[in-house]
Amino acid sequence: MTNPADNLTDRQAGSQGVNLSVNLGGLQMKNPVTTASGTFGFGPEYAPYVDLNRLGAITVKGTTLEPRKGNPTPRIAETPAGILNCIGLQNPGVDHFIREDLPYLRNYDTPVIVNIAGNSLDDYAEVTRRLSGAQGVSALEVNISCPNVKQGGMVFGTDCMMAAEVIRVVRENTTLPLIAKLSPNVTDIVEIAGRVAEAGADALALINTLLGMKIDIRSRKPFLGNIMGGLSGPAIRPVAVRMVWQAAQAVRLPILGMGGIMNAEDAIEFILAGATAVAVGTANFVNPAATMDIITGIQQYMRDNGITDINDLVGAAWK
Amino acid sequence: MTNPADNLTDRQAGSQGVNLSVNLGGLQMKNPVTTASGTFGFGPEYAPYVDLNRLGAITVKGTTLEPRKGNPTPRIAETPAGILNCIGLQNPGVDHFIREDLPYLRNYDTPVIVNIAGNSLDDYAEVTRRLSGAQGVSALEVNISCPNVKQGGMVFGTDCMMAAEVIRVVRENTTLPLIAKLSPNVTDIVEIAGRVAEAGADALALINTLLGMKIDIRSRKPFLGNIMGGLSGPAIRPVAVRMVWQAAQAVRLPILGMGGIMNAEDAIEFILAGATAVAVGTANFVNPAATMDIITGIQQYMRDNGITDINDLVGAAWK
Amino acid sequence: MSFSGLGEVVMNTKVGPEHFLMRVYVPQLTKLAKPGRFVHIRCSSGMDPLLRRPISLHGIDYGKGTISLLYQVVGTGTRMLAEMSPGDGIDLMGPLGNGFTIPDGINKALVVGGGIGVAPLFPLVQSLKHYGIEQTVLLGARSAAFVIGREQLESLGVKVKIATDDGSFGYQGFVTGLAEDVIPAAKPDYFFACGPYPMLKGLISLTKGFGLSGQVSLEEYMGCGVGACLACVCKNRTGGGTEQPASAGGFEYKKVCTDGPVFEASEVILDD
Amino acid sequence: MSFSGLGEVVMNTKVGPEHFLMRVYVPQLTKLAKPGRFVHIRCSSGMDPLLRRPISLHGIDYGKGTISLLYQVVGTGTRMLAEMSPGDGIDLMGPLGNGFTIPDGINKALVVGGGIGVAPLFPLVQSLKHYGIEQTVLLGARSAAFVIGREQLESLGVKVKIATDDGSFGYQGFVTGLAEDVIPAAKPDYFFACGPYPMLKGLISLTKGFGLSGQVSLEEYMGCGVGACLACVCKNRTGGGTEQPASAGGFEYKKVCTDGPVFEASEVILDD
Ligand SMILES: Cc1cc2nc3c(=O)[nH]c(=O)nc-3n(C[C@H](O)[C@H](O)[C@H](O)COP(=O)(O)OP(=O)(O)OC[C@H]3O[C@@H](n4cnc5c(N)ncnc54)[C@H](O)[C@@H]3O)c2cc1C
Ligand SMILES: Cc1cc2nc3c(=O)[nH]c(=O)nc-3n(C[C@H](O)[C@H](O)[C@H](O)COP(=O)(O)OP(=O)(O)OC[C@H]3O[C@@H](n4cnc5c(N)ncnc54)[C@H](O)[C@@H]3O)c2cc1C
Ligand SMILES: Cc1cc2nc3c(=O)[nH]c(=O)nc-3n(C[C@H](O)[C@H](O)[C@H](O)COP(=O)(O)O)c2cc1C
Ligand SMILES: Cc1cc2nc3c(=O)[nH]c(=O)nc-3n(C[C@H](O)[C@H](O)[C@H](O)COP(=O)(O)O)c2cc1C
Ligand code: FES
Ligand code: FES
Repeated sequence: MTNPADNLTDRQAGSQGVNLSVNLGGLQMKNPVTTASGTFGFGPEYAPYVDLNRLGAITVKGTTLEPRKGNPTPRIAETPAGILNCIGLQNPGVDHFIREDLPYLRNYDTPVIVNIAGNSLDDYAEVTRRLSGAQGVSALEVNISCPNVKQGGMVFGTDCMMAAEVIRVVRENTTLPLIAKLSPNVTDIVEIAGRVAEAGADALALINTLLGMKIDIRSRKPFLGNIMGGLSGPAIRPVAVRMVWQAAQAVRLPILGMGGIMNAEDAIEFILAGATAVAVGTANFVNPAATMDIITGIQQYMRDNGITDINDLVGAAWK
Repeated sequence: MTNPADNLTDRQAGSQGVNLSVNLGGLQMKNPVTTASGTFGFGPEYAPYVDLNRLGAITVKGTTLEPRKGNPTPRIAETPAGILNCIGLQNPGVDHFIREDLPYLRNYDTPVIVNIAGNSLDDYAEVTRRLSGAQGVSALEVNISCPNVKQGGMVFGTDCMMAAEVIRVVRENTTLPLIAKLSPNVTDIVEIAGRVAEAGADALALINTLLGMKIDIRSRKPFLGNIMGGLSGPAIRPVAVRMVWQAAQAVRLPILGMGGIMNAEDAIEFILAGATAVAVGTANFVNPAATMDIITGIQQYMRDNGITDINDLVGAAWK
Repeated sequence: MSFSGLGEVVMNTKVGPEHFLMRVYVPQLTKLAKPGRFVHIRCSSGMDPLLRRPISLHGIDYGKGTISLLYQVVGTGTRMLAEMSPGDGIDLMGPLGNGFTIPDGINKALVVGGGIGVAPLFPLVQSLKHYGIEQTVLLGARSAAFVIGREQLESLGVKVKIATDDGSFGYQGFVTGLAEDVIPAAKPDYFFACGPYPMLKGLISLTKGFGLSGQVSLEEYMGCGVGACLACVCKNRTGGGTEQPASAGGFEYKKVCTDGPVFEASEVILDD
Repeated sequence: MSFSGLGEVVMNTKVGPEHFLMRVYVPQLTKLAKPGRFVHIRCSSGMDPLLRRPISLHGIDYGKGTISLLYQVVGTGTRMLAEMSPGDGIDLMGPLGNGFTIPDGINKALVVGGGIGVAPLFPLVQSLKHYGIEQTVLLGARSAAFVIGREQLESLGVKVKIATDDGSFGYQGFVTGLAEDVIPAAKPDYFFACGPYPMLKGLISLTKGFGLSGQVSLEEYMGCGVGACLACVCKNRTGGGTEQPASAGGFEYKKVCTDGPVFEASEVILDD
């Protein structure tokens, strides 16, 4: 059993025998790792560092009907083990995206998840229609949770009814897999998860950023251009894991887990909590090849632990 | 102006001329620094490291009507720049506290804030009555926000009506300064702050811990004995500062700010956000003299910036 | 009384596959030191790790004002300790906790250490020797390479027996098995032990069978180290804790950091 | 194209009150280097600081495969850089951004550096020299001690004039004041500048008065460094950015990391 040839065979069998592919509410992914919206641009930005073909999916920057300028600077601040951002959904608008950015992504054998946001239900509906008609869009991730934009008093992500309404409108306008991205800034993530599930979501993405802020004690003013920002990175991981754990047990939808995933261990923690797939955000800034390292690391963990199908790990901490 | 004698006088005038005393909803504190409940025991534990007479106030461990055993271990886990705890309000009960622990605290010239918790409104009422009759209790901090105990479905801290009800009951039973300690695990901190203000709170304490969890990828099980725990430490500071900022502007009550304060700079950030006083929690574990260093550091900052009254800094980032 | 502040690393050497021996000059702390007590060390000046790490006193030199620590590198904190050099300042609190107490009237002690649990037993062995108490020391380890401190113990003139899980040295099997063999012959009238919970569990039930009482040193994840946070508790049969009334369900939680880390073996309840 | 991985520190020396010069052997990156581009450095292997730090290319030695970095210690990240020693690995991405472009037909350049803004100007000065373009270099600093690199620039044979805020060396006052004195005599036909925003603001309005065009290198807090996160934007007058349509309010946000850090002076809008 310990002869070198056997070992070799073992190792090869391992690397081939391990199934990493998952199905996220109708979106087939060759492995469970995607990028977190807003941290990976539209793909080409990281192409020098990442083999885009190896990603389970590429999730692009939040897209809106009209172009958005975004917020004043500073737009980013460091906090202990985290960052605050207030980008404010700067993006060139959905038509520009379809015309200029999507064609590039079609060169890759990797599904594209388009993250969408809007100010009104009509916005969501229209963005959905335009993207559903575009070639190369594999799924929609509906951002009902961005803390960085003022929406005339309507806080979609934190109001259950409103969140469900957004999902219903998107659902009516697309047959693409529909991932509802939830805000963690809520009292009861399970309630809101349940509502968006009823409203027709195929999967849940959690979590978006926690609303936070930083004050510069020298100027005695808020540090960020937009005063408040969204907290991401390792600091928020315990909150994210908890929400995935709660939602996965309460709602029968696959979950795209995210929030502070820096390495394979962190990714596995989310999978054990109940995430079918994971998204890597802030980590890209620290290590541009983070997604690649995470895919390799998950594979290694499975081999080390004799797990042949990643799906067996999903929710294994409570199943 | 630059002769050494002048300098000396300046410095002395500074150290005497700086006013650090604040009034937290009727509780007079010689400086704005207290301890966060549950991180400082009942006082004597840190006496070898801290001059208890120098503290603005001592806030003791959460106290309940009956003794509580607390949760199984592990009760603490490290996370990036934070810790999760699930102590579960282990405490010897209010009578034991009054009989055995309070007398020690009367030796010091420092007000004592007693943190209270309960399973029912009657519990809160009774604990309040017993403490109000005890000599040496200067204020009550009402914990309507502990994420680590199951309360038969009632989640006081996250339900606005319930939170207000608790405060009303405590108010009816005491004339002591009443500090309502709020949960950050809510959609709208301002709403709940407003309700407890109406219900008779004299001050707000925010924030308690964020609900989080950690999964051990080796055992593939939750790490903590109680599965979930409360996240504290620097990781949560941006969320805490944001909530203080929001509540301070919306509600006319003084605020006891806390959440990740490690040093004087952090404390000043909370004060600028609108906190009248601050509590130091997790930092005590890292540096047992953290409270002393913070008091000294605040004084130094005031001198360096020509500020003679700490009250002028309260909310200075938005006032 | 307890010290908190900087000591100076005077030595930090690798003494085993994952083991280091550090000596720290910190006279204010040393003068309060006692076998079985521990220090709480801030391994990083930053936030990773955030919490301090408890490490037992392994050696106490009252004359020189130094303590020594024997530690195994298992994670971030201990790795940072291993990277320290003579001359570096080290931030520590202590000594903390209650150490071993040597009961009056004992003549023959059995001292059992499992893995890194051997660390706090050295000053105990010296104390026992000081009091002229005969002793047999049993050490359990994964394999021969992980047996730490045999020579030093023998040089003190005490009997040392070894058990290794893989049999690469001494008795093959757990140290509890070795203890079972040794007790009938050695006839100790008391025991002291430190090591992983399964070992302590086994030893407690074994010694109970022999009618032998003793003390065990426990470990738990710690926050404050001073009894303030209630993180480090263990189940205890007695109801007579200073701060806690007797409680209903057959046990109460006691604090490893201040009620322990050394407890009467008969009091502790070790879950699986 | 861009590299990401480890380089090797070959030198790291203090060259000013808070300034260090680091040379890194990293041939794969060096071969893509160009004046005005920068590297994005992971200063800590842990989480403090979490983000990388952008540092301009200060020297490029294509032959030796090394780049050099001139940096000022201002916080945690740069402090960690200062603690590195020859032989250490350093995690860097780059070269990133668009550097200076030397327009055809210019003959006399004014090069203005404020504070640490001098760092990226060195390879530019060398390029200008290479193309036989006459140049006057103005350096602004807090005080004499903070004037970095005068000798090196002079040894390249270029005219260097100094302004210090406190007058402890050269012109007393801001470097913009010095520029105002120098321009009429030196009659440059183009300028390049790097420094704090108030200096750049002043310089842009000054040069506009003289009808002088030029390029400025900007700084902003960065996340990714590769154009993905949109953290590092600055206001730009043009509407012709590659990814962004012309926008309404008189400006659009461009990315310092990939659209810059070097921009046409006439395009940028610097707020207070
Ligand atoms: C009173 C007391 C005395 C101790 N004395 C010594 C000693 O003399 N020498 C020595 O080497 N170690 C001793 N320990 C254990 C030591 O504190 C831990 O090994 C250390 O804290 C690990 O820190 P780390 O950052 O290196 O590892 P981490 O990264 O924190 O953990 C690495 C691994 O060790 C486990 N672990 C860490 N801390 C504990 C704990 N407190 N209880 C149980 N498992 C834990 C973790 O689960 C993990 O699997 C003692 C512990 C206590 C409570
Ligand atoms: C394209 C580019 C090129 C640069 N080239 C150099 C260089 O060659 N040499 C050099 O010394 N520095 C350079 N900088 C600045 C350098 O990146 C910062 O000084 C560094 O990131 C500070 O990191 P820190 O952790 O030491 O300080 P921090 O603790 O992060 O900050 C310390 C202080 O510096 C300020 N600061 C930090 N980063 C920035 C920023 N990006 N913009 C404005 N203010 C900031 C903070 O507000 C704070 O007051 C460059 C910046 C950019 C964007
Ligand atoms: C700079 C930045 C920009 C972001 N932009 C978006 C966005 O446009 N849409 C969205 O749904 N989430 C956005 N997010 C949130 C991330 O997709 C992700 O939910 C969050 O950062 C948590 O993951 P992380 O900790 O791995 O970064 C953004 C996050 C960052 C840091
Ligand atoms: C170990 C531990 C025990 C705590 N126990 C209590 C408690 O009994 N009552 C309470 O209101 N808050 C309790 N808290 C919350 C703290 O008082 C404080 O709100 C929180 O830790 C945030 O502050 P920090 O980040 O400075 O620790 C506890 C926190 C910790 C870490
Ligand atoms: S570690 Fe805090 S009570 Fe023991
Ligand atoms: S730093 Fe991310 S876009 Fe420039």
